[in-house]
Amino acid sequence: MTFLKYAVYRFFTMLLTLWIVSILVFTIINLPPGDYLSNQIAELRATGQAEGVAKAEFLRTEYALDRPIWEQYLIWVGFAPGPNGFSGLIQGDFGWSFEFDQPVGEIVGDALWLTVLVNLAAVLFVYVVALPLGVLAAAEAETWMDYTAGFVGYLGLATPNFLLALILFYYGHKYFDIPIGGLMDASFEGEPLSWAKFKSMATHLIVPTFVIGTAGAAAMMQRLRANMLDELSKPYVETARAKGLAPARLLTKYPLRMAFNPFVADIGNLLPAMVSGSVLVSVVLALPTIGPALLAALKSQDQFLAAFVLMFVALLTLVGTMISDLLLVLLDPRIRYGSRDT
Amino acid sequence: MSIQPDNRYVDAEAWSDETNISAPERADMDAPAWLLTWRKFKRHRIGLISGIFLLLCYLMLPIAGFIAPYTPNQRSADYLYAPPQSVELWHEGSFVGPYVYPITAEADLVNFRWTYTTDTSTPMPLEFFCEGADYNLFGLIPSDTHLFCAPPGATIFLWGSDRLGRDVFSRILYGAQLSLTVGLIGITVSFLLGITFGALAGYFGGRTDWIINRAIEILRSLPELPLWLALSAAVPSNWGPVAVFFIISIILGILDWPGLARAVRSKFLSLREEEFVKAAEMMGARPARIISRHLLPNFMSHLIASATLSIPAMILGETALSFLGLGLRAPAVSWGVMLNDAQNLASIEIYWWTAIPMLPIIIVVLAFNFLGDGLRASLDPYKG
Amino acid sequence: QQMPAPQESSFWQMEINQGHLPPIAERLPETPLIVDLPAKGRSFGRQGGTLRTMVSRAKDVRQMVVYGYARLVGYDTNYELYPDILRDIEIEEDRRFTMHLRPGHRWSDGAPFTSEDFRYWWEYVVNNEKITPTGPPEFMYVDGVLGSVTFPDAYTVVFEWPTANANFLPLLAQAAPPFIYRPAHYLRQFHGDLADPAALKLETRKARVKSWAALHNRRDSMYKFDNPQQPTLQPWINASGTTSRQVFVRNPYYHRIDARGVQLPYIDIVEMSIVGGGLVAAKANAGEADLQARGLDFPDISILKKGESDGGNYRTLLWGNGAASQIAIYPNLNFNDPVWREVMRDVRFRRALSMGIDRHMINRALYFGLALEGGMTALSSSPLFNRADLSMWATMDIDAANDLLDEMGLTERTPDGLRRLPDGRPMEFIVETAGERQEVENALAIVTDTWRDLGIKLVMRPLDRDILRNRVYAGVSMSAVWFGWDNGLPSASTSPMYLAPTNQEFFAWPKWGQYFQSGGEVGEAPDLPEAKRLLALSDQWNHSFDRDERRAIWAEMLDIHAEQQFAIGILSEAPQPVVVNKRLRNVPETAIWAFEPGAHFGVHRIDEFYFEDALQQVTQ
Amino acid sequence: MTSLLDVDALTIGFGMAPPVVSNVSFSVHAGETLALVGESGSGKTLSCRAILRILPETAQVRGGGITFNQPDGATDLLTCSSRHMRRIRGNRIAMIFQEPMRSLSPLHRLGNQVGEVLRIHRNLGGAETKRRVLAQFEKVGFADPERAWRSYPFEMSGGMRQRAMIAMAMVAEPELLIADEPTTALDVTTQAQVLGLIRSLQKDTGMAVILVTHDLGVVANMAQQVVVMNKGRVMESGGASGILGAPAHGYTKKLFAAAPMIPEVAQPGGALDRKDIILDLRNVSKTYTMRAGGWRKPVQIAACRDVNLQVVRGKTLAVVGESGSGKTTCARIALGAERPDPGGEVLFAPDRDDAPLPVHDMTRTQRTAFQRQAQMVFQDPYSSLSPRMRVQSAMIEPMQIHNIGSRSEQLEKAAEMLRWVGLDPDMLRRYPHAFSGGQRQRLSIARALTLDPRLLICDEPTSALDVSVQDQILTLLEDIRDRAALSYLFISHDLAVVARIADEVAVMRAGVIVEQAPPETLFYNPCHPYTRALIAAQPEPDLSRPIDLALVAKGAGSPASWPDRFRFEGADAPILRELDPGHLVRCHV
Ligand SMILES: Nc1ncnc2c1ncn2[C@@H]1O[C@H](COP(=O)(O)OP(=O)(O)OP(=O)(O)O)[C@@H](O)[C@H]1O
Ligand SMILES: Nc1ncnc2c1ncn2[C@@H]1O[C@H](COP(=O)(O)OP(=O)(O)OP(=O)(O)O)[C@@H](O)[C@H]1O
Ligand SMILES: [Mg+2]
Ligand SMILES: [Mg+2]
Repeated sequence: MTFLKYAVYRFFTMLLTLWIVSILVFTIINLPPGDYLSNQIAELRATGQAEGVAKAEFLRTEYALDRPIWEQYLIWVGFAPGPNGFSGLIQGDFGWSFEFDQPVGEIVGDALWLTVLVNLAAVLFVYVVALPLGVLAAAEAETWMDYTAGFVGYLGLATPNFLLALILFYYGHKYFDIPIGGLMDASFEGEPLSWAKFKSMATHLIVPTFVIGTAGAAAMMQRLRANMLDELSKPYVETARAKGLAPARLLTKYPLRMAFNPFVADIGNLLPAMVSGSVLVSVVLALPTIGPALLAALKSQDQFLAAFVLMFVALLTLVGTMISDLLLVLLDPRIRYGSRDT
Repeated sequence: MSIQPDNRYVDAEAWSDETNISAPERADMDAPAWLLTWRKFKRHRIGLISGIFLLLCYLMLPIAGFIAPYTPNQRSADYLYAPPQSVELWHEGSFVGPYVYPITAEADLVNFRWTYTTDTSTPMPLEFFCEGADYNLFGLIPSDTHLFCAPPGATIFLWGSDRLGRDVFSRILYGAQLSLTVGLIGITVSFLLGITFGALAGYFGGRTDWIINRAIEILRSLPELPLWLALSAAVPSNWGPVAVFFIISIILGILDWPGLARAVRSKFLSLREEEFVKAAEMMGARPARIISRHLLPNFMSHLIASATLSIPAMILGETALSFLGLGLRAPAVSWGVMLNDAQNLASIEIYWWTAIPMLPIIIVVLAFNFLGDGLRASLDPYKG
Repeated sequence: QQMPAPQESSFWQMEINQGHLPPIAERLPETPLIVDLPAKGRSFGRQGGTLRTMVSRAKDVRQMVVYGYARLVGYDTNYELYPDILRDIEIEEDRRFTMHLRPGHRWSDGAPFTSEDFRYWWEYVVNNEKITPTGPPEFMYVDGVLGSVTFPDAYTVVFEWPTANANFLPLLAQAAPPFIYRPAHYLRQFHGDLADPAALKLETRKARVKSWAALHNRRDSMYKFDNPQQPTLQPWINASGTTSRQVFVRNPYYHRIDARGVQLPYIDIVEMSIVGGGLVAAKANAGEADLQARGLDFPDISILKKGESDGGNYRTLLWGNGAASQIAIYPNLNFNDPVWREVMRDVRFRRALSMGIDRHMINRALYFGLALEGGMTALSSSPLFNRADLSMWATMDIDAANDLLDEMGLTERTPDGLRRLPDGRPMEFIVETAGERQEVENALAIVTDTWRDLGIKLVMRPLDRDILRNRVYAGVSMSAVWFGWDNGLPSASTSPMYLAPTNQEFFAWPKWGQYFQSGGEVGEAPDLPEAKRLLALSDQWNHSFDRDERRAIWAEMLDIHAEQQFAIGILSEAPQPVVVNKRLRNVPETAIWAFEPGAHFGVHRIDEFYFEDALQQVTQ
Repeated sequence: MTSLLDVDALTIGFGMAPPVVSNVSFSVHAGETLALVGESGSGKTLSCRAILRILPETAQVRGGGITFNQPDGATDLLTCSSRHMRRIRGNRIAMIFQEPMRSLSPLHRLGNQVGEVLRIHRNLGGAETKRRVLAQFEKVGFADPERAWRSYPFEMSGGMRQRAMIAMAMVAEPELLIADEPTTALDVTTQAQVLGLIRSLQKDTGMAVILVTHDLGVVANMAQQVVVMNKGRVMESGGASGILGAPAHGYTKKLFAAAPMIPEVAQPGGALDRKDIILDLRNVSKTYTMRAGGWRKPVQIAACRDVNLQVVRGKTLAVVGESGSGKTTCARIALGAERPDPGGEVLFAPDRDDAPLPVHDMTRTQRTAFQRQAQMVFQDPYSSLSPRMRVQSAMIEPMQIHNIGSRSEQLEKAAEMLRWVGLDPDMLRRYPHAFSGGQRQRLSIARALTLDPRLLICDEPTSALDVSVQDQILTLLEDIRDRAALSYLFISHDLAVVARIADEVAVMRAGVIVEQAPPETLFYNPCHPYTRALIAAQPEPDLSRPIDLALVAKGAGSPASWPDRFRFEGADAPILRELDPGHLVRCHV
């Protein structure tokens, strides 16, 4: 099968999976007893806010929550018309967030790029730190450098994220004047990007990046090191050495590419991790990202928001796996997706 | 040696045509592969030390109650947030044996903390093999003998006490019982599943691969958070905390395998094209054998590294889960539970000793890592 | 009181100069509310400054409506009602309420605030079935009869019922009140019956909602406070625009001034930042809050004090918590398991549990002994406080408790000493918590030990808040831990509804509450005589106007609660840390921190707080 | 004249063991070829690697020195800085490694890997690099250099990889070329071409060559200096003429005596009795799709076309032919490792009277039995051993798979097998990488023999063996054949070996069999121009009979240049015709 054919085939498989996932997501979200509006009404009643109750009742009919669940699914995806005609995911209408009282698209839109920013920073951190360190640790295996890098990595790994964040925030603020929490100075919010804003964001990103990144970096570093050590003594590395390649290039071109195979397999996880990877961290660090919104939505059963975020993450997962499958074929030409069961 | 006129050199030593193929030493030849590996491992100093350390840790688990001076939930109402006490030997120049000074607490209502004064005039020698609170040796045999305890009127908080006056040191010992065992179950489950499915997909390819891959994709794109939330509501209330956590870690393992499976799969997709795999196949080796004898060993380093990396994740997994109300909880003690209690500024800045559980975690994690590295090195054919 | 000469605010100076805003004299109502600061022991302040505070969720911007606390009628610091936005209110037999607005009072956009705004609410919101499919709100019904609303003139509104509606005014003074008036001039552009259909359609599409009613609902967020366009009467108006930055600036048309003619609020800008719950203490410690109590808990005091002594720019005040109980255990009398339910319904069991708690130890371990030990009842600063209720069945006595349990016939024991239920199961008493407060866990750890001596094993189960609620409401959870009644400071004129089984929110009787709330559709009718008595008393209170009679009703209801231990309170009035900038003035040294009544800082009138040397700022 | 490279008393050892290279000294002059010959496992490769300082991690240089003399001064290669070393490697001293498959990165295209040398040391741009590499590919005998540039190593035949390796070493025109058995996987015509190339480069640039080889014919054709090694020591060294003409040392004499030669045949042999056929390839073709990757149109490679071969029970069918002509492919198909294109079929008859079974459509039990009865010795023994399996496990694995014997019996058998092929059972504990090339090849043979198979397919089983060990192994194979009626499909490039062991020979070229006959017939009367070229290109250990390059070129050139009778173009080759009984030639009438 040529690469192109394979890519097309893989794409259609992805659509199929996505459809199955959408059913599952919808089911899971509707699994727990109760729903947002009922909870909401209960709470509003408890606190005597008659007004909210009316609004909640209004939303219930507006969003067809009084219909059977399968019908709700069809309406949500956009296969069937709702009270106000067809408007579902495939029509580009993601629904309404009851918690935020805004269209899902708007909430997500805001949070999404910040999420991607934070996690991109973390992912970059992981790669920028872990790649060279992992390669170095392998090249210099069992020296003090290897051990120190390992130790620092494990230190980050073995400290609960929140505690680590607190420690970093507290002492960072005390001694280096690093801001606590948030993604930028409040005064820059909503401002156009400027150098000052960028600087503010950069300083705010230090701790989150570090907290989210350490675990990943340590993990990647150690695994890379192990894989590299496997490759380093293979004859083809000797050939490369006999060519007179400089160490850096030698390591990165040959064994690294080979050692990278398991990581490429994991790219499928990288994309969704950009969105959902740091949920708990974002929640505790109060980053205005999609993670806390998701958690809140799930807890309060804000179903359209939750469903959309989950579908989005699922889509990213699927796209990620697809990319990783395609990359794998490019990375290692020996891989053939033929079967072996004869 | 003789150099002949035309620059020719001929070795002068006696030469015999025989190829001396000596009889091999039986014992040596019969040594199974693991023994050879073990011999190699013994030479990896730091790995060996780590291994011994971990062995001791695990041996200590059943007798933690004996070593700990207190039981994990024993509260000393008069000693809240007591700082660590030191054990000393010499008092005013004379040898007393191991002793502690008695401490007394006072509430400081200006700063809202407990302040402690140490009475350095009366050394109180520790008691050994003394009676204390009840516990179960090996989880079965009731006993109340402790290796050491404080004499009446004094306390022995080696690593301080926490908010309710519980001994941090004892709690760490007890916490090890859970942290070092239950979490590992999750790893085992996830590794078993991950390797099995990854190997099947990677080795067989084709339809097997397709099915497993779709399963992986779906599992992965399935939201974990709502599952946890649903689970936290669904677990029967009267289950003990340990039972809940046990189930949770198994489920954690069950959900965790796809990552590993994909790594295994992709590596196997490439490894299965290697000539030695073809050779084994042509000899009639069954897939199980090829996977376990040919493919897995070539991915061992990654697996070992992944396993050692999962350990901190599993030990700490509960802290994240506690956030969702699913973690371990009192009265169960684990390192994660203790750290969870320490997740506030006061524990960092004022009562720093409540964050001590970080230490054993780091040490154990490092030990596992070095052990893993030792293992990896001793399986590495290219190392002497 | 003499009307002082109003003083212009420098904050709006620029706008005024440019003619965007009229001068101060034209912005104030004819009769503004003149605050008597010296009478309250407060000092005169100057305008200016920015107050920084923190909340933990985006939707907490509504906290500004709570803190701002401009109500038609509001509580003063003695929890007495007085007209605030209203110039005056006449009450006849508690059934006819004539509200007099302040002529010249304006919405924050300068439009006059008149009875038209009430009419809009009544005719176009509440009685429009598109917007409010369920019809007028519950509080408009008394004994099933809908009240009437009339608008005699532009500055008068009359609410009237055939029978007394004692709850009406307290409702209006709530922290989260029903807004019975809406900015008609603003909202009408979104109303299907009033607006130009074409323009409305466009708006609807732009807002990405499905109908005009949805759009109206969205634009109308008096309490949510998240629509900066919507005019308000609160001291600060939302100036966050479409961004996520939460900034509130002074309302140029606010109706309160001090005796020197300075328009309140003193503080120009309130900046609210959204911070993770766990980081509030850290940020407060770093001096990033000027006024903060939300998100701070007792355990944070030590670190706050440390920050203070390390040269922080703040003071940490300790207020009392206004909940009736800091920690209370609610045995679920509607628990689905019949055996357990019967056991829990036996008052001896609940009393035994209560007596099995070492409150002193808990107080000492968790609150340095500063909280008030005892069962759940009105707080000591409430006029209804009765010390006997506080200590009733609430002093530790293990032997007496054991006797009670033995008396119940729960004498069978398991090998490890647990009592057995009548059907032979060991007594494992499961307490579910919201898992949010460490104190609860710690307190329960202490309770576990002493209950063990009663032969009862406490099993704690942390859950998520919403999940906990759902489980309790469904009768699946055996018992739950929560705060005591939100309102721990009732007076005789406070409705005692919440003491009676009228609400599922009281975790001891969720299903009775549902029964009442749904008018008998769901839930179960209360069947314990004491519960019925509570209902009867509550009803009696509703129909009585006599202060003493009401007092007596209150006393009896509180007694019943103390006797019955429906909820087992552990302690109350735990100190609530309040971080206050050292330069911030007029903040009370001691006070009660309560949502209801009091709206947190609301009753303490944040608009009177000021900065010692406030920075003068000007808008652009 | 000073020498270019001096190796002085070099001693190398592993662990505690006695050195495996001891006191080896030699020197090479510019423009000169030094041949390193000797026993398999005698330390030739290690000595060569020591020059470039790429010894296995566990190896210790226990003494001696290596000096590289250049106009700008002498460098001690054992001690100079690694930066300096890098400038020498690939640039001034290049090496052709013994095992081309393992020595090439499987993930990079050949063009990339070869071109890299130019990019590092010559600082050339992409286009120029490609031009030069393609030219070099052409010179080492790639029919389609463009294809080689794009191919991955695993898409190439053994000989093609070896040629890529050679191209990589020579493309930068180094001052010293270390060629560790560079032509083992090449058919003799290509070998002649490559050797010619080396010689011409030597002439043009004054390159010096250290040539490790077992083929005394090559030595005779190439070398000026000869070093003979045995058991890690230099037995004899000196001028080629002297040593070849009059070997002085006992080992040298023995070695030279063992050298096989194509016998002078007086008369053609008779046709083979084809009644009892154990393996029957019928109309086997195989087409590969190249992993051109990206968006390019996939390229199809016909590895072999319409091959018909029969192995008679107890006899040896030898296949010789051009490198890349599909020999290995046929072998793999014969053993079921790969499926032939539709239409082809392979039949296997386990016993004389059994009905033949189709190899690719067997039931499970039949397949298991077949896999026990038919074994293969792989062309690339290194790749066919799992790098993480000790040789001991690798050796007993076939027995474990088929459940033969107890563990101690298995171990006993493994040791026995090693002794058969002349290896020390002590080596069982080692991993595959700790062997010399020839030793690995023997391991491979030993492993294939453990199951006492009935059919053995040997893909160049002795190419890495010195002539005396090769002799030993061939004797062993013949022995077993005679004793146990073992049948062989024997792929080789060495016509002398083929002449010795084969009962029938098939000559392949460009995916088709061009001539087939018993060896006597073939050597007596080679009909096809390609067969003639092969025979002419076979080097002989006799300085007086150099290879006739002209004849070689004629036969090995493109089919279009052959005489009319044999000429064909593309896929439409003439059919095989039986000229004499048992003598098939592909020609027009
Ligand atoms: N996996 C593959 N993909 C694409 N082409 C292949 C593959 N394997 C072999 N070929 C091609 O098939 C042809 C025949 O290869 P084969 O290995 O059978 O040659 P050979 O006769 O054994 O040569 P040598 O003597 O050099 O080993 C070669 O052109 C080779 O490039
Ligand atoms: N890594 C190693 N560990 C231990 N012994 C080794 C190692 N590598 C090679 N040897 C041994 O060193 C000796 C010399 O090996 P070398 O590869 O130099 O042989 P060679 O002369 O090239 O043989 P061949 O002609 O078979 O390739 C052999 O006996 C081999 O077993
Ligand atoms: Mg060699
Ligand atoms: Mg071949």
